[in-house]
Amino acid sequence: MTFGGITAVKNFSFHIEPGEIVGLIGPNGAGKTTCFNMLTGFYAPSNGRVRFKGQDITNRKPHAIARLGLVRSFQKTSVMKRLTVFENVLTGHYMASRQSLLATFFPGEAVRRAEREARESAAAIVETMGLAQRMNAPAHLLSCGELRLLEVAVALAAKPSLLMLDEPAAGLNSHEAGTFGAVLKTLVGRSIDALLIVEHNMDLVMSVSDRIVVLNFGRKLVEGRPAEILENRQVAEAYLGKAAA
Amino acid sequence: QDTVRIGLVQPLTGSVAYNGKSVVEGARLAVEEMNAAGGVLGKKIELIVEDGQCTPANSVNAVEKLVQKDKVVTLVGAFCSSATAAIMPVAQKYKLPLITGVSSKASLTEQGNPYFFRAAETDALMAEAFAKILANDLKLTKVAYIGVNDDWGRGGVEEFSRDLTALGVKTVLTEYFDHGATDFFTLLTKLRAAKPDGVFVAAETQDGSILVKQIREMGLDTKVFGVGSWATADFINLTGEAAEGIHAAVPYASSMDTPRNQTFVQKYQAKYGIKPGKYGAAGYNALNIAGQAIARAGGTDAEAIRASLAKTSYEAPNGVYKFTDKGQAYGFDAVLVRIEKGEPKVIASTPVDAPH
Amino acid sequence: MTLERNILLAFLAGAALLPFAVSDQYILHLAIMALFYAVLASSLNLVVGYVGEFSLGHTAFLGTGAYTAALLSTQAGMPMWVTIPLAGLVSAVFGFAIGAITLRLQGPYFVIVTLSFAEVLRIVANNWIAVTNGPMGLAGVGQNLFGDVAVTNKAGFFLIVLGIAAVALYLSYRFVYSNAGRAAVAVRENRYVAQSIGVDPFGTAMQAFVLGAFLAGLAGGFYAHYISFVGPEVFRFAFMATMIIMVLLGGKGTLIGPLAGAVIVTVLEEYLREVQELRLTLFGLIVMAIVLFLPNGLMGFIALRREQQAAKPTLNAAKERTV
Amino acid sequence: MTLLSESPSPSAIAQAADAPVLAVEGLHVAYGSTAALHGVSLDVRAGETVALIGANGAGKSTILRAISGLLKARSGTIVWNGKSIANLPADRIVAAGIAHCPEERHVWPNMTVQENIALGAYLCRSREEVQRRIGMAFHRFPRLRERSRQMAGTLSGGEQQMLAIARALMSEPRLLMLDEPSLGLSPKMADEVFDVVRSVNGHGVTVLLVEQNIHNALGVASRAYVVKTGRITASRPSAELRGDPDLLRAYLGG
Amino acid sequence: MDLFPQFLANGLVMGVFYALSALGLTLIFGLMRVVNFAHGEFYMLGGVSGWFVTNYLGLDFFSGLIVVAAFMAAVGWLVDRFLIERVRGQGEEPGILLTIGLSIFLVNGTLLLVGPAPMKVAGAVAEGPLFFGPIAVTKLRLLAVAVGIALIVGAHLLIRRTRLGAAMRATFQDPMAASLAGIRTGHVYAATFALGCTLAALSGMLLASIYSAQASVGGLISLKSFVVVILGGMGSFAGAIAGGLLLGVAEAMWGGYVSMGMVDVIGFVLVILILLFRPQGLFSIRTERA
Ligand SMILES: Nc1ncnc2c1ncn2[C@@H]1O[C@H](COP(=O)(O)OP(=O)(O)OP(=O)(O)O)[C@@H](O)[C@H]1O
Ligand SMILES: Nc1ncnc2c1ncn2[C@@H]1O[C@H](COP(=O)(O)OP(=O)(O)OP(=O)(O)O)[C@@H](O)[C@H]1O
Ligand SMILES: [Mg+2]
Ligand SMILES: [Mg+2]
Repeated sequence: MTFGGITAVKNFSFHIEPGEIVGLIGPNGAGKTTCFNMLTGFYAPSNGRVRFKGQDITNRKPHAIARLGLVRSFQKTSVMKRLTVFENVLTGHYMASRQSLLATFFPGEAVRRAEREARESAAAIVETMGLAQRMNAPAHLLSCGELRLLEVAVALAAKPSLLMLDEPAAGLNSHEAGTFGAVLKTLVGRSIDALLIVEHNMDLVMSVSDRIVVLNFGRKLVEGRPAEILENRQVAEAYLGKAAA
Repeated sequence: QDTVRIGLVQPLTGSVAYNGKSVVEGARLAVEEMNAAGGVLGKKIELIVEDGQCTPANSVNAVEKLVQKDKVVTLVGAFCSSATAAIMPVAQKYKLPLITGVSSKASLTEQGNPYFFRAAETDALMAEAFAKILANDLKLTKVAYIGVNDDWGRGGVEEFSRDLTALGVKTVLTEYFDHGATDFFTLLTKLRAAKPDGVFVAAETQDGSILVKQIREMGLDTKVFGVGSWATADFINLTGEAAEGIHAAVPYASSMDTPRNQTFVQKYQAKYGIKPGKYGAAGYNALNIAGQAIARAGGTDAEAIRASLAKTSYEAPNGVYKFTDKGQAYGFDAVLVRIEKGEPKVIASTPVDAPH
Repeated sequence: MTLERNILLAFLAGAALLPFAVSDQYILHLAIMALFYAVLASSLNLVVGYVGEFSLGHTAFLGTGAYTAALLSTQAGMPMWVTIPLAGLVSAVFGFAIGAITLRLQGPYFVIVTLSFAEVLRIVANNWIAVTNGPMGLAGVGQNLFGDVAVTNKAGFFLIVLGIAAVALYLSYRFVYSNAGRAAVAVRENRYVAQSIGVDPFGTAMQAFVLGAFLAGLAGGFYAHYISFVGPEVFRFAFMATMIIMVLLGGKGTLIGPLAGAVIVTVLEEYLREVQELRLTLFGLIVMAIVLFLPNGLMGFIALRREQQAAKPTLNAAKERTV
Repeated sequence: MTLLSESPSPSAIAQAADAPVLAVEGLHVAYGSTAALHGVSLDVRAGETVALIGANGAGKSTILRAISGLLKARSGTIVWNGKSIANLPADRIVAAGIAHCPEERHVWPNMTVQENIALGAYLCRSREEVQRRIGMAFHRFPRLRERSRQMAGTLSGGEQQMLAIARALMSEPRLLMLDEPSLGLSPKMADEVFDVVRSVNGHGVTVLLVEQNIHNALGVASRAYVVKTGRITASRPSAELRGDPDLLRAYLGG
Repeated sequence: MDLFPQFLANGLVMGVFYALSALGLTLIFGLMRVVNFAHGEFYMLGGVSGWFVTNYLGLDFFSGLIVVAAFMAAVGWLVDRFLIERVRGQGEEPGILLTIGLSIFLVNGTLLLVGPAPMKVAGAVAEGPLFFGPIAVTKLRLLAVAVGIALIVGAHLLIRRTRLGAAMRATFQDPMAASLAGIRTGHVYAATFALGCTLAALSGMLLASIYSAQASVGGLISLKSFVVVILGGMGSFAGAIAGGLLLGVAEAMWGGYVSMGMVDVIGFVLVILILLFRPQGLFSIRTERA
């Protein structure tokens, strides 16, 4: 992937197994978000292929990829600001209750049942993410941190099999990040099959990830278990700085 | 009701408002005169003016309001033929006489609507009246036709080109432009290449003045003649020098040399500060025709008014108006004018015959 | 949601009684025009309120519907029950074709390209004399409903337009409160999020756009028969401006808003005939005043009041700028 | 919790030391009809670095916005250098020497990195001086020099964050207010940013900081205010908080 | 073929006129993102007040131009402070409704005051034809082209090269960040609106001296100006020139070689075609990313 001469991601390969939480870290501008954008069809990679559940999804439209079960969040806070928290999450259930145009205009029992289920599920997800008190508050009234949680809730509502989160804990304080990490861990295996997380909060990444991939200047630097990464000299130099020292 | 109400639908806003206002001015003058002379049926005439914006929907709105709310006994309007076409069935449904002083689309009187009367020339009648004079006086052999792209402009071009062609005049160019266009250099470039010795123009004041001006700006000295309200002070002022020597065939010009017209011009000028043009006269005539018909009918019964309208013989500033069975006016004079030293000079005058 | 539904039902039921209660033809005429505009405004609202893109070319569908009905009636002598639905369908096809091009654009580009389509159609209607009769328009559109049964009075037309309005409101209601409607809102609010939860922004927008075109086409078909004359001015911006004022004044993104807007504007415009020459000047001033005092339209204002009374936190959502 | 009773009144602290450059008293702020701050008082002394910490949605950002004039105060006073600046428009407050680097970056997306930085010094009329400051910014953030002609909207999250900080420094303020400066920065980059904050502070610039990364925040600040649901509930020296994780948890837990 | 030079000349002259009359909109719509339906009415007011100052106050053309500029700047400033300001930041719809209301008010108010008749604005120079080989133009047209180009270049330099220009761009992209940089955003908005209004009025007066001024010209001008601004890509002055010239030349060629009747269709077809292949207009780049 290149932008007007700047190569953002080059020759990068990795894979995720079911049941796994993988952390993707790397210095600013290393290409993590770009990588997300390529995996989910927002950018078209100039080379290489993306395979998901055995299917080649390279160059597919973002919504088509989402429908296969690959759902992501965005680095820049992105929610539907004028809807309430509940409505945001309910909208997230779009895929589960898709229906034909005919059914839209002349709804039958099946449609009504799907609607009911979506509402119940939405309420449950809001609960899980700890936003129950804010259930009926319009999203624009939320503070930065709460918005991050809401984004994750919307993504979860889409019932992904692979969830990809881009800096979900940015804006949470150390304490809140800890709670959030615990929630994430319980999700894998229950609501979702696997999780790919980009995060600069080292405590969080190290505690939730089964495996960590480090990206630097658009290439893979190393890959390994959290403990191995922490010990890696290159990683310390490029990424961790004094924190490792 | 202690007045006799007549409803007038004209465009008072939008791009033809300019002409619509003139009709209203003429109409007001006519009503004033009639009321000064005692009104009709012993009551004053009340003129109720509504804006129809020259669109079918708005004109229908206006008519519904005039009929239902104001209970007018006769309708006058609308300006654009499309708006008139839309209000004709409404008038027919309510069985109210409808007089237009302007709309010139030939087919209007062919629809078999017994309540509709047109106190105006059609393009066909004008062409018939003047084609020969023009061809001879201007020594035309090759003519270009330019018209505004609406029913009136297209009608004018078609009728004049047919009659002139019949006289052996060749057509070298026919073009239409949209109302509101301001730049004609491209069109005139084609005109220059076609080398006509006369150019026929069907355009109203605004488009026409700019067009004629630009003909001269392009350095063309072709003879210009056409239809439209050109025999007016406004047109001549806007066009300036370029207006000199152009010819216009109009149903009315303030310089028409009859006593009736002189009093009309005088009164009009006293009231509005300018000389009347074709539309001012149209409004004046239409209202007088309506008023006289009501007076003759002896009551406000619509059928009676309709019947008496059919027997109209109205002495207008520009001759005598009568109606055919289909409601088309004839008998009045139309004139050919030439602009000389900023004044429209009548060079030919001929009564408009009934269509055959 | 149920509140909105009940208000709509009550409105339709009340309206159905009108021709029996009122004999003044002028008032009936106004009621017909108000309902005609209500259908138009609701159809525009589907695009503006639920695709979230501002279409200035909605007259394309009004005009297509009007010409379709007028042609079918004058050329083939078809009755209204055939021509009006066909007008809707032809407009829907046009909507699909135009949407395929325009819906790939956003913001100002969408605004202007839709306007361009309407203008192209207007110019074609004005010049394709063989079919549309050009600026002379199509006069004498028939008024028969079935076979030879003609609608002769205003009450009849009123019931027809009421039926069309009921269809329009029902379809809009179903769409808006469905999964598809939520998807459309998602696209409006945040395109990226919508895509990431599996919404096809193009497809969803297309649904709303085509539905809007269909309803506008129905309205156009009705217009042709009611006014009995169709000319190129049905494509003109004047209709568009009226529709916009109705939708925004009533409050976009709600079902009642455009309906209320249509009724208010129709009545206001007629009422202002009282002030003669000042009419449109005053109308312009009133429109401006309404924007200044009710920036989110009537429905926005009512919603705000309801929230305030419930002592809930309120804040102007739009103040929040997303950059 | 009874934190309120434990906390010494902020003004008591101020009296003990030299007079504060920034003094906020009884500040009430609301978004529309929703109150967000209920009488906040705090002081910052010249040359000090003070942190605001607290849970999500506590009102930290709101305090900064009120000081920089983005939000109007319902009531209360804000005194800067002895002059009241409450309810002055934001541009006047910048002119008075206060810079605010807002949450969520807010770079100008359709301007280049260079233009973004240069505009940070909008009030400085000398071309040479602006050039000098731009050089300085590029020196502090070499990554931005590499991208100087790229449109700011296409930068990565972290790059935008650097740009926002660099831009805030361009006005060479006397008081620098940073809202979550390390947000989206890699650990190494965050360290570098805090080094910059330290060095700026070393040149006598007063710093008011909102930061979620408590470790970093307490590393640079000498003192921290704890904000909770629109009120200040405590003011503690950093060292004390760092030494007492339990106390910290009590303050931060939502 | 010998018609070609004249067609081209006509097209280029018209192109500059189009660019000129769209200039105000480039600022207000292109940069400021207010979908300004009253643009044509500001243009119209320029023509009408030009007629007033030259006819009633007896000023010569250029002094008149200055008076009109000052007057319309004040109008623009007031409109922004008292109307646009109130709905700023609430999305584009209130602005659309507001400017539609304003345009209805201005047209009809003007109709009431001066009536619907076309008005003549005395030109700065004589109107007779001028020949360059086979090409006919008039002095007045050449003058208008020159003034038009000067205004466009001036506006371009203002936006790209001056402090005020930078402040404008910053304010429209992110007003909050702009005020935090010390920019008086309220003034920037008002100044931009006033400038856009003035430019519209200047072109209105200039072109009214060639054609004529009339209360109802606004609608057509707005339409063409939107086409030009979109063709060029929002807010780019080079784009406005290119868009204007493209439109002018295309119309001249179509009108010349095909038919005059459908000339107006060209602009819209161009818009559709160009946006089909370049969804951001000719001269604009996208900087949005997910
Ligand atoms: N549209 C674009 N045009 C030009 N450059 C781009 C574009 N998109 C991304 N880049 C560049 O590509 C590089 C990678 O960006 P990316 O957003 O993937 O980084 P990242 O790893 O997510 O960084 P961060 O941790 O700061 O979010 C950055 O240097 C960025 O400036
Ligand atoms: N634009 C806004 N409109 C309405 N309410 C808001 C707005 N911004 C913040 N709030 C509310 O004000 C309160 C304080 O918000 P603020 O952003 O100051 O919190 P914070 O301490 O900075 O939180 P965070 O750490 O999540 O950034 C919150 O309850 C929030 O819901
Ligand atoms: Mg990133
Ligand atoms: Mg905050």
